[in-house]
Amino acid sequence: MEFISQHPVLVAAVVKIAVLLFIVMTALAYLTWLERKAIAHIQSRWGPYNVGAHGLLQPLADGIKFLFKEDVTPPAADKLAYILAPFLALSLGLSAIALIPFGPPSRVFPNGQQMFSVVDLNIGLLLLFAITSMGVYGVALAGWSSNSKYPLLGGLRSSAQMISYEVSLTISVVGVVLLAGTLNFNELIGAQSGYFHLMRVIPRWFIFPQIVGFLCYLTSAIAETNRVPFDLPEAETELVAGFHTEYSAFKFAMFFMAEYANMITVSCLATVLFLGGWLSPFPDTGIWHYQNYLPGAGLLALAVYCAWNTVSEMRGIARLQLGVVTLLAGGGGLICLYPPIAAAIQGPFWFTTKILAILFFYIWMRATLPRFRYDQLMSFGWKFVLPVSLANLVITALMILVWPHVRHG
Amino acid sequence: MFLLNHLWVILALPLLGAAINGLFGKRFPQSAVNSVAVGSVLLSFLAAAETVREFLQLAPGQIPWVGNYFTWMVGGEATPHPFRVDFALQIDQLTVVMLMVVTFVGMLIHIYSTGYMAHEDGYYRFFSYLNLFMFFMLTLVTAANLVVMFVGWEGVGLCSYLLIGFYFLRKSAVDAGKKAFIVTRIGDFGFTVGILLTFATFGTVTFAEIFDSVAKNPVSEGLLTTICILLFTGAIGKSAQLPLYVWLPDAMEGPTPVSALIHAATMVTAGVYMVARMSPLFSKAPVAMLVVAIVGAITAFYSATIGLVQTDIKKVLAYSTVSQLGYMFLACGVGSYAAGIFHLMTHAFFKGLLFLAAGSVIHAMGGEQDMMKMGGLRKKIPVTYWTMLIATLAIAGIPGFAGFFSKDEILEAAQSGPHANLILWLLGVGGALLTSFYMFRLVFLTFFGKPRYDEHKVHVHESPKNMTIPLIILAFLSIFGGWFAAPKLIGGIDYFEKFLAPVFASSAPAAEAAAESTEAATPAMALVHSLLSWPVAVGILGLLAAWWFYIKRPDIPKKLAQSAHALYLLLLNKYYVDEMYAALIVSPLLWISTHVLWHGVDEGAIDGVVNGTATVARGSGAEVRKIQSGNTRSYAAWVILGAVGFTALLFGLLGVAH
Amino acid sequence: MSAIPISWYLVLSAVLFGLGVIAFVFKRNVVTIFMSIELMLNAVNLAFVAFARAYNQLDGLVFVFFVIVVAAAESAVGLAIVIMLAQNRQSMNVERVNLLKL
Amino acid sequence: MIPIFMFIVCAALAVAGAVALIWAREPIHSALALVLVMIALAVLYLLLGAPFISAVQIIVYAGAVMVLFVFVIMLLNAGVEERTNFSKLAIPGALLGLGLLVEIAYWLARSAVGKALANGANAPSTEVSTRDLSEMLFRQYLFPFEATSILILIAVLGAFVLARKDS
Repeated sequence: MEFISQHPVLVAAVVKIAVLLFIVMTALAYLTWLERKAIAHIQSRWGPYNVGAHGLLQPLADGIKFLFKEDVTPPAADKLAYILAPFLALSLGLSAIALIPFGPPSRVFPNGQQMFSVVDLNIGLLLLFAITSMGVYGVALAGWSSNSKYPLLGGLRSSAQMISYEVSLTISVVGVVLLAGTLNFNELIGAQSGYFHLMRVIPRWFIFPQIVGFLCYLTSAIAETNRVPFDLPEAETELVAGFHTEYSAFKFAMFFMAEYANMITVSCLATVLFLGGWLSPFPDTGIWHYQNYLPGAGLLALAVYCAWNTVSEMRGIARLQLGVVTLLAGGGGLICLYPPIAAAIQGPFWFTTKILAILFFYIWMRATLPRFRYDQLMSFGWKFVLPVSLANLVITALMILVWPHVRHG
Repeated sequence: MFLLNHLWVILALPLLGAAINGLFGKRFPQSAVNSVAVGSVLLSFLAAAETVREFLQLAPGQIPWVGNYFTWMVGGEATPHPFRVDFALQIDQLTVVMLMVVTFVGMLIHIYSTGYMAHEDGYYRFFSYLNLFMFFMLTLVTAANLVVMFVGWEGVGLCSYLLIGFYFLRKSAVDAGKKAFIVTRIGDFGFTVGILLTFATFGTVTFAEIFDSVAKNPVSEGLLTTICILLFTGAIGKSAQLPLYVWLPDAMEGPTPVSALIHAATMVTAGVYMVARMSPLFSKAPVAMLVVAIVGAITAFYSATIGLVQTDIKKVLAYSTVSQLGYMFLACGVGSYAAGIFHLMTHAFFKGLLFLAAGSVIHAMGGEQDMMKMGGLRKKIPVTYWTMLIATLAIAGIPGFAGFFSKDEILEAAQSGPHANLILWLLGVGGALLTSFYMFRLVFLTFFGKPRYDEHKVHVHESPKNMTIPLIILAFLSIFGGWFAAPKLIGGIDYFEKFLAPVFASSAPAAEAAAESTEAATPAMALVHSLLSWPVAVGILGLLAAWWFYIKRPDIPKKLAQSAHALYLLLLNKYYVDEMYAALIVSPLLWISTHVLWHGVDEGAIDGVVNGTATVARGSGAEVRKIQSGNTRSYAAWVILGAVGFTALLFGLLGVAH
Repeated sequence: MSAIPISWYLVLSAVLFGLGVIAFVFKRNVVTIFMSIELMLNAVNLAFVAFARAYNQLDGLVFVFFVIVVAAAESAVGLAIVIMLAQNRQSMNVERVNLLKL
Repeated sequence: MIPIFMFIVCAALAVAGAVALIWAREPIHSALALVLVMIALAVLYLLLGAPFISAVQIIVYAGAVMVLFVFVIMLLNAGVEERTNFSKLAIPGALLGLGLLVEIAYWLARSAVGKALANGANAPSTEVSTRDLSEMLFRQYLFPFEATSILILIAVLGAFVLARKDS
């Protein structure tokens, strides 16, 4: 007890980590649902539909299935690495998110702890890169330890790919760091507050001065997370399933979750660095104060749609389930309309919106683009993305040298 | 005053010519080589002339005029007398004379060579050496201190070596070159020691300072004598005096222009110049001067006797050169340096002319040098004949010609000067007699009588212009070059001596005395006195004797040779001096070199050491190789051992941590 | 906050360094030997940082920076060499790489 | 309390990793052990108030260099370390290494600077700001920095030339 009272920081951190973990896990699960549905609709299919209304319970079912399947370990595998790999992958993927501030640091608990970020480090960005750079081990070890040829090839490919694109990933954001002059996430976001001078409608997000950097970042990020069109590591048509061919059951699930966790991480980073993080695109002056009610309004709208959908289309159990969703949405919406709460959740709301946008972009890509060939991938990374991001960095530095006032914050 | 401030220009020009010819001459056409070589020397001569013109306008206080260019060597600054040598050039009356002689005669001989060497290989090589020689000779005569002088001294030695051995495919030439080099080395050793002793005594090697200190604070006479004799040793070697003259006759292996320039006109006179230059020291050391005089006189007579019987035209001239040099030293020895230098100048003219003319004869004869195979060339090569005749009259001391004035002064100084000495005088007069005899013998044998060669094989022809013109110029000088001293005959002043007087001020008494001795008589008396003097008499006597022997009664020489066979052989074989040296010095040296130095020291000690080192290295290597196991980890272990030791040292002994 | 003397860090770095040395001597695989070198470098870095802390000067950190960079370069070249080695001699065992041995 | 706890944990991890590096016969395991050591050291750097260095340590060392090692090991598929004739110099070498270890440790522990406190009352508790570090790096150490960049360039070229297939 007295230990807790002595170390409020520790306690608060643990609690926040627990909450964040829960949210992220759920988000992962439903991200898979979202992806399947989105792709299905893009390809004019229904996608998951039967497990729960609109397949809402599909992720749950998948989770249970993975939990109860037999966990096979190939006899020739290198036990230590084989078991270590998935843990490494998932834990790194999740722990990276802990550095992201989801809301303004001004929002604090009574004990002075920030409300929306686990830690607020001066070198947050560096540390995030440190963690993501470790992500390679999961893939590489998995590929090697399975001691079979497809995983080895996949592992080799993906480690090479990740190393290659990590370079341009890092360099592409240095421009932003130069402009903001800090590595702290909150300061990075703070540097993007306000509007550009011309008619004061374009927010000073770094995406506008750093559009090239943003594109480079997005490309490298997709490659870094082994997503289409860079999903060479698990190129089904060539390598069965790449580095995690030999994995089954929950270990496989962990890789799966790790991939989506990484997606979320890079989306968060993109949001923080280029899209102004938890900042609203609108000023909060005059009439714009009503933007605080957007979250609530949105939820109510969702509730209305669900209600109509329930009544019109659902039958039996599904109608019950969707009804529950309706009630949740409606209740949430009503709570969010309560002014203090509405004001409080502004940051997280915008942050989540932006993340969702980027994630949808991811899914969209996957639904549309074909896969690169390996040599194309490599030459694209080294001969195009890297030089461009380097050029961007140099030009940014020169601009700062010539017109110091272009620096934000 | 430009050139006075840039004396080095005079030296630099020939050096430049030598560099250009030496580096690129191979690709040049002959004409280009000519223009470079002659042009550089010509410019050098003009520069020298301009320098002299400027020099003559200097106030007496400014003489000697020294140009100090850069500090060459410095040692032991801490000591009271640091060893400091600047590259400094100086110019005074003595230098002026030498400068003019060297550049002018040198220029003429360059021009002559363009004709003489026209058909030789290594044309550019020859001229590059010749220019280099000019550079060193000028360095020698303009040097302001002993060390720079020594540089020129050795440099001319080098060039003489290169040029004597110019036909390096002929073994005799190569040997002659080596002989010249080695023999002069012996003298140079004495010279070097002399220089060092000078520094040890006076704490400087700069002429002016040496003369100051010798004039101001007295130095023990013994020391001075030693220094002077050591320096004179150098002169003996360079100027081919007894006993080191043996290299000069052999040096005739070189091309004739070389003999003319180096071994008659300039280089061999360097010794005389040096003695004259150091006269303030010599005049303070009577013993040394006596030695100089004796050596000079004996050499003069001795080599003249050898000259009597030589049949090789150049050999005769060589011995006569030796003997004339002897006269110059005699002059210096008896204290009349001016006379010595005067004779040096006139000798440069007529002896240079003699050699060039002889060269022209050889050229005409298609390379024949033996006088016994000549004769009757008078009509065929008139220019050569007349010029050579003039030179002969000059050297024989016939009144009116250059040689008469200079030689007369020398003998007079030896007779009535302050250091006068009857025996020396007698030797000198005897030498003069022999000189005129063998010189006219040469002329008669070469140009008179019946041709003793196959006229069908050899078609004699006069030399081209560029050879004859220098002959004519030199002939002119051989006549009038001596008239500086002419007024003296009628009791006037010897302008040459007057001009040089400041240089030999310290040894003035000689000059004064010489002057007084003549002023005693009235002009007419003086004229008669000098015209009836012994030198003239013996000169004419020699002429007549030669005429009698070789024109009137050509059979006498053989009879004489048979009757006095031993003497004849002795002379013919040059007193067996070479053989004697060979027996006494060369062969013992060879034996020592072979058995002690070569087989003993070199093979035994030095090779032993070297091979021993190699053996040790190989052995130790074979041992150490075991460590070099190629096993990386063992290397690592060694590295660690080092690290441990070093850390122990760092922390434990040096106590860095505390 | 309770205090830790610098010497703890220094001793730790010494221990790591020694272990690196031992690894260098014991291991046979070229790559592993490389790793032991890296281990030694890390130990040295720790000492650098500790000293930087002790004297409160940044130079130590700058040195660490340089050490890291140079180590990266070194490992790049070294590993390239290792690849060549493995391709030419079909072995990564240093004791099989002794052509220099006579 | 917490710093000491952290230090002990990390130090233990580091030493364990180093020992494992020696112990493991599988190169990959050695690599992993080394990664462990590096991460532990990174945490120690944080304790020593050098967060930037700590991050660089992880990014460059653990994230790049060691990945390169692992990659090469996978590429060459290096099997278990083979036992060859035991080098006679290994044992003395190891002993020497231990000697060195003990020696340095002893002297360091006794050294005056060792007495200084890493943190706490009389220690500079403020952590080094990246800004100060970069100031120093790009002002005082600019030339070494440039030289290092040249070195990197050369290393890249060298690696490329070495590893290229001759064709």
